[in-house]
Amino acid sequence: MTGAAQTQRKLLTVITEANLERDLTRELDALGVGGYTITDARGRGEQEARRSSWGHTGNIRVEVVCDTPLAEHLLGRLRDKYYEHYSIVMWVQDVEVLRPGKFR
Amino acid sequence: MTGAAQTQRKLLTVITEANLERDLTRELDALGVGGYTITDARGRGEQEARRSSWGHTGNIRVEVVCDTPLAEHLLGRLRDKYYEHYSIVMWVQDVEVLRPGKFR
Amino acid sequence: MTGAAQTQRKLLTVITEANLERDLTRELDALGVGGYTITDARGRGEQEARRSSWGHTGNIRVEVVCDTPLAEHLLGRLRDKYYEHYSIVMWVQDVEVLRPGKFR
Amino acid sequence: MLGSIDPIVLFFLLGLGAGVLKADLRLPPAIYEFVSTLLLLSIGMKGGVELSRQPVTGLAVDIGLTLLLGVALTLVAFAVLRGAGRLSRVDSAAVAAHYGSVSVGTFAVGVAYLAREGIPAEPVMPLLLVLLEVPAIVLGILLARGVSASTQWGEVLREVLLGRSVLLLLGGLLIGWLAGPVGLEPVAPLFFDLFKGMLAIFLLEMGLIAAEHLGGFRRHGVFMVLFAILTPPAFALVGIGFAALMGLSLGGAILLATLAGSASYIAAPAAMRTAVPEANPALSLTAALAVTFPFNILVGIPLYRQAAQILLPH
Amino acid sequence: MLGSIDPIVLFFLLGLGAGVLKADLRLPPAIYEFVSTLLLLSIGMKGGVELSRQPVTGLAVDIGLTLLLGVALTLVAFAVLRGAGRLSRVDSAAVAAHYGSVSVGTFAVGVAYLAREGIPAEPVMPLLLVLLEVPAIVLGILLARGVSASTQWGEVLREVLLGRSVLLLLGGLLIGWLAGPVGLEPVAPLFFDLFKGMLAIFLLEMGLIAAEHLGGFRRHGVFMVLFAILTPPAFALVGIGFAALMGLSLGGAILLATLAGSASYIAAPAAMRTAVPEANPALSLTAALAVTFPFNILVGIPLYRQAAQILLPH
Amino acid sequence: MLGSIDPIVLFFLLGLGAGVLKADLRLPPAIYEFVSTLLLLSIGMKGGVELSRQPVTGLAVDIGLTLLLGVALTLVAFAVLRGAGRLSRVDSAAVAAHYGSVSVGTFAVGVAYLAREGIPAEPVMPLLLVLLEVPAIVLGILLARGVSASTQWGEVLREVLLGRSVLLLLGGLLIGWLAGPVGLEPVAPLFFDLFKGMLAIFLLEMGLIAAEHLGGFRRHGVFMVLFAILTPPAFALVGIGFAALMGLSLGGAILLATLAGSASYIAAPAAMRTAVPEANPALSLTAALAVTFPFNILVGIPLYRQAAQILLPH
Ligand SMILES: Nc1ncnc2c1ncn2[C@@H]1O[C@H](COP(=O)(O)O)[C@@H](O)[C@H]1O
Ligand SMILES: Nc1ncnc2c1ncn2[C@@H]1O[C@H](COP(=O)(O)O)[C@@H](O)[C@H]1O
Ligand SMILES: Nc1ncnc2c1ncn2[C@@H]1O[C@H](COP(=O)(O)O)[C@@H](O)[C@H]1O
Ligand code: NA
Ligand code: NA
Ligand code: NA
Repeated sequence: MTGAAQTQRKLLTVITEANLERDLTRELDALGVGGYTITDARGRGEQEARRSSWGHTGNIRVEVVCDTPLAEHLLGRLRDKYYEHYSIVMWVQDVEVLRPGKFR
Repeated sequence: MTGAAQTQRKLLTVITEANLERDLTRELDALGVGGYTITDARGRGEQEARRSSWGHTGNIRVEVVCDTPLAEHLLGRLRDKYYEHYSIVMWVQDVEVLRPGKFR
Repeated sequence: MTGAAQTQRKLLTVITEANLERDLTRELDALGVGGYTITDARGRGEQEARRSSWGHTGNIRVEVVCDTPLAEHLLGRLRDKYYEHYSIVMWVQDVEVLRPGKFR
Repeated sequence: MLGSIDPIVLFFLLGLGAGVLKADLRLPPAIYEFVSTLLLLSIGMKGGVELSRQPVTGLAVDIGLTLLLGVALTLVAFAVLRGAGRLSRVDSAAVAAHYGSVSVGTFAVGVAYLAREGIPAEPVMPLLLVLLEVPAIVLGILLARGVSASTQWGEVLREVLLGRSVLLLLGGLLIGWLAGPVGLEPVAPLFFDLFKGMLAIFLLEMGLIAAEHLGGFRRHGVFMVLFAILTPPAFALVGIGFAALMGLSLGGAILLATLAGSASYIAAPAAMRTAVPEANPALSLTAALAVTFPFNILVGIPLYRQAAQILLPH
Repeated sequence: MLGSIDPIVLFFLLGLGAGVLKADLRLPPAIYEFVSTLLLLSIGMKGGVELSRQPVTGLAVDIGLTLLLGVALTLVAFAVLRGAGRLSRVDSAAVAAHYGSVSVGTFAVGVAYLAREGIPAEPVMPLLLVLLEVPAIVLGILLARGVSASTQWGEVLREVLLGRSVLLLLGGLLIGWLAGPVGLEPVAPLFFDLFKGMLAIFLLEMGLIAAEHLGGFRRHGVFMVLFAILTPPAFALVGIGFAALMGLSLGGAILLATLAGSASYIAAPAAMRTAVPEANPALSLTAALAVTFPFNILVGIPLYRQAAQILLPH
Repeated sequence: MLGSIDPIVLFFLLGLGAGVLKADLRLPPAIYEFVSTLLLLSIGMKGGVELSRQPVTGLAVDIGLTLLLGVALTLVAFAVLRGAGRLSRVDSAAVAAHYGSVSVGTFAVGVAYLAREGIPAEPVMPLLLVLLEVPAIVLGILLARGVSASTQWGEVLREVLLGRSVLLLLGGLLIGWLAGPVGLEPVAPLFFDLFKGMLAIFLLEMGLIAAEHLGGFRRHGVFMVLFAILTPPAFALVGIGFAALMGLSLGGAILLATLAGSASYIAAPAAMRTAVPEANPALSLTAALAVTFPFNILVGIPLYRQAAQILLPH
């Protein structure tokens, strides 16, 4: 797209256990992201047997738009902190945004 | 992807205040989009202090798949209409769709 | 992004009638996907008049991250099975993932 | 006129009015499920408690006749829709499944009506309600697809027999029967005292839903409206006939007429959407929700009472 | 002191305390909507039942004076905010709209207070409540934008008049009036017996919400706190004056004072956000939720009773 | 046998049966939260009202013994799991935390059982329930991690002490105590009259949840099943011993035995997941939900009553 004020950013999507929400958002705040969006989700993965699937607590789906270095940093940080013991899945995409200043 | 009938389109994602839903969907209808998908969301951004955060009304996350010119047009229209006074964040991505006819 | 262990995968997003959830997830399981994430959604498309829109059953939004051949296969299978009689919209995007092994 | 209307029906009218004005009074889905769960359990438990008081006789005959009633109504509806209405085979079959089956919400209003008029009914009625849900749906699928190998009958039957309404009604019946009137006393404030209030909330919501579907008629035309208005009283008469065969009391006959005249808007739509996806789901839903349901609760039930009083052998 | 507090207010304090400790007691939005729906219908129905018992006289005068009261309060609030508070024109207008309008939750606590004290009130009060919601919002928009062509008045009026609270209150009034006391008996366990319990749950939630907004004051300063505390008793006095003009009983005067002293936190914020987006929504909400609401239910209502007893002509 | 079962337990069996048949009766999460909020407040308020009637003596001793009981049960469970069960240290610690802590749902069934049997209990029991929730969780984390600097104790304690159940129980206690029996009369219809009905709904849901976890046992083997069945009666005996030390009445002893024999499935899982993520959460949950909870409400509570009658000094 060629709209004047648009710039490339990264969109990091994280799917993880709902009970991590508080911890994860604190982590994101600490890492200096400009914002994030959370939706409730459910799903299936490979670790169902290990899940603390006490029925009512499903997954959350967290989206962060930020610049590439921060995205790299987040990815590494979240991997180190959560991969071993928690259900977590992450992916990264390119996005174009209007006000790049908003997304660090 | 090289599947026969696939074509490039744009995916516009909009995060905004839930109380804008009615107004925003009307706007989208008026601008002639073929469809949209809405999920309830919550999040943090930069304008929390200004938000009418009366607890129960969070954010909505609106997705529109359409062709590039319409995406450009939407982006401009929504920016002009909502950026100044409302909490709104938008980003655009490339997507491939099967039935391009459906997505104008 | 140049992070060491990242690899390209496809993200398939499917929007369809909520009452298809059971059937669709079984189909996905049968087709061998490694996982999927579902959120509740609502929306407008072109077939509203035909919808069994008994108020409370809206849409679901299903995301699957997988490799390109499986994505192609899914796309074809879901199209053949659901396009004719159900409300269904699909799109595909590129994503980068950390642990490619997880996503077939 | 208004004086004879049950006040709970006023809630339906409030919902309908608000819906027509496009006001946003819809309750969250979670509340709708809560309210309907309470209603289903209550209806079942009331029946169960009565069953525990007075043993039922001739149950086998009643069950057989009820299943037959479901089959008969579905076939008649199919013939009318295909013949007079010139609907496609699949659409005729799908609509017939809705009208051969039953609406629990309508039944609940019938139960409230009898309570208000002080007319007793057989405790077995909730069981007949459950029985009437099933044959129409199975037959509807058969009429649409023939004895096709591709129909996943196991899945279809599972969905119908293990659906919310069947299980909650049967579960309630069983609990009421096992616990008896004394055993249920501690839960009576929730399940019995609040019954009519919860039904009022339910009807408010149904009014809003009905209003959403009113628009559907521009598309489906005058035949469907006529069908949706004329079928209830016609089928109610058949129901009274079957009630006479079963030797039901006046109350039982009114409820069976109400069931026969009602159209499913929960179980049948879900089953048809899965098993007969070619059928237009809006057609049946508009008829059942926007015409037949309001007709039955506003006009039908008192009418069926009159008819039952006249027609039943004394 | 505590002995004189209505126990339901303890639920508000529990919520407030839990909220201050950042404990997560918030109820799901669906439950909040269910509870508030029940409260609105109950309030309306109670009024309606009373209306059906004793015909109202002088309704036209009462209506006119109530609308005038709404206009007067909004103008005074605007003048104070703009003059003493030096708020911008749009912010003054938006806050004035909140304080000229009313809070149903506060009214419900007032109703519970009267029931506890055994003080009767005019059945027409829920109608006045509805009437008071509207003029302040319309006037607030006018004050912010002038008679601007760009304001979609149709849309604004639609939103206010067909909002949940107005429709549920009016619908309840109508149902209560049509059904009368006997007609409503079957739904009384849900709508009347549970009223105070549901109000307790509602207040628990309001306490949690109020706590979330407490922080807002660091930003909005001492003037807004003073405004949010002093306006309620001042406006309540005006309410008592109007009650005297209307010839209301002690109970009616207390309720009108409560309404005048209360600030809207549902209808007004929604309308202002749409029609006057330049206004800072947090300003009004913090004042209405974190100060005025607690003030009214903890201190205000008993105070207004004292005032009404002294000031009303005997 | 069935005659002796409390009818509300039938709702649990209905849920369990429906769950085993994979029928979709699950209530929306919002309703589950509403129902459990009401139950927690009710339990607290009942205790509080009693406290306001008769001043409690020897509270300090009771509190000390209760905390000791929590510690003792956790240590024993840990030793058994690590020794006989050969579970890893973290898994042993996590499961021990669940079994040293308590289940409010089980307690509610115990309360309903006593009401049905007409056995009074000390009003202080809800307070002991709250006290028993805490030490096991703290100790479980200590056993898993040692006195590790990395444990965020502040955060852990915050989560436990300001969790929903603790706050609602304590809040209810406080409100009941401040308002007294007369003050609570207006909210009694919601909080007291509906208690057993709401408990029935809760148990229906618990049955569905338990059924979902039944499958877990194929993975966790015979030792865990045995542990989950044998621990409740063993711990209940310890509970009766402590009840004797405290000089509790028969009713108090039954409730303390029920608490000791119950296993947490809300507070403990959440805390362990955060503080001891290496532990397998499914292990504890399957045991607590699919075995121990059903065992206690179906068999355990009447058993503990027998035991208490025999063992308590007269
Ligand atoms: N291939 C996938 N595509 C989309 N979502 C996935 C995928 N794999 C896992 N997930 C999501 O991540 C959650 C945790 O996955 P897991 O840790 O593998 O159990 C699942 O419940 C899904 O919501
Ligand atoms: N960097 C971001 N990434 C993802 N979502 C964001 C981001 N910034 C803001 N948002 C979302 O947009 C909403 C409004 O943001 P704001 O207007 O900055 O307060 C927030 O509540 C978030 O849901
Ligand atoms: N252009 C679009 N962009 C995003 N979502 C769409 C679009 N078109 C349709 N949808 C979603 O797909 C659902 C079904 O669309 P349809 O089959 O066209 O009625 C709608 O309810 C929307 O949620
Ligand atoms: Na029928
Ligand atoms: Na006011
Ligand atoms: Na225990």
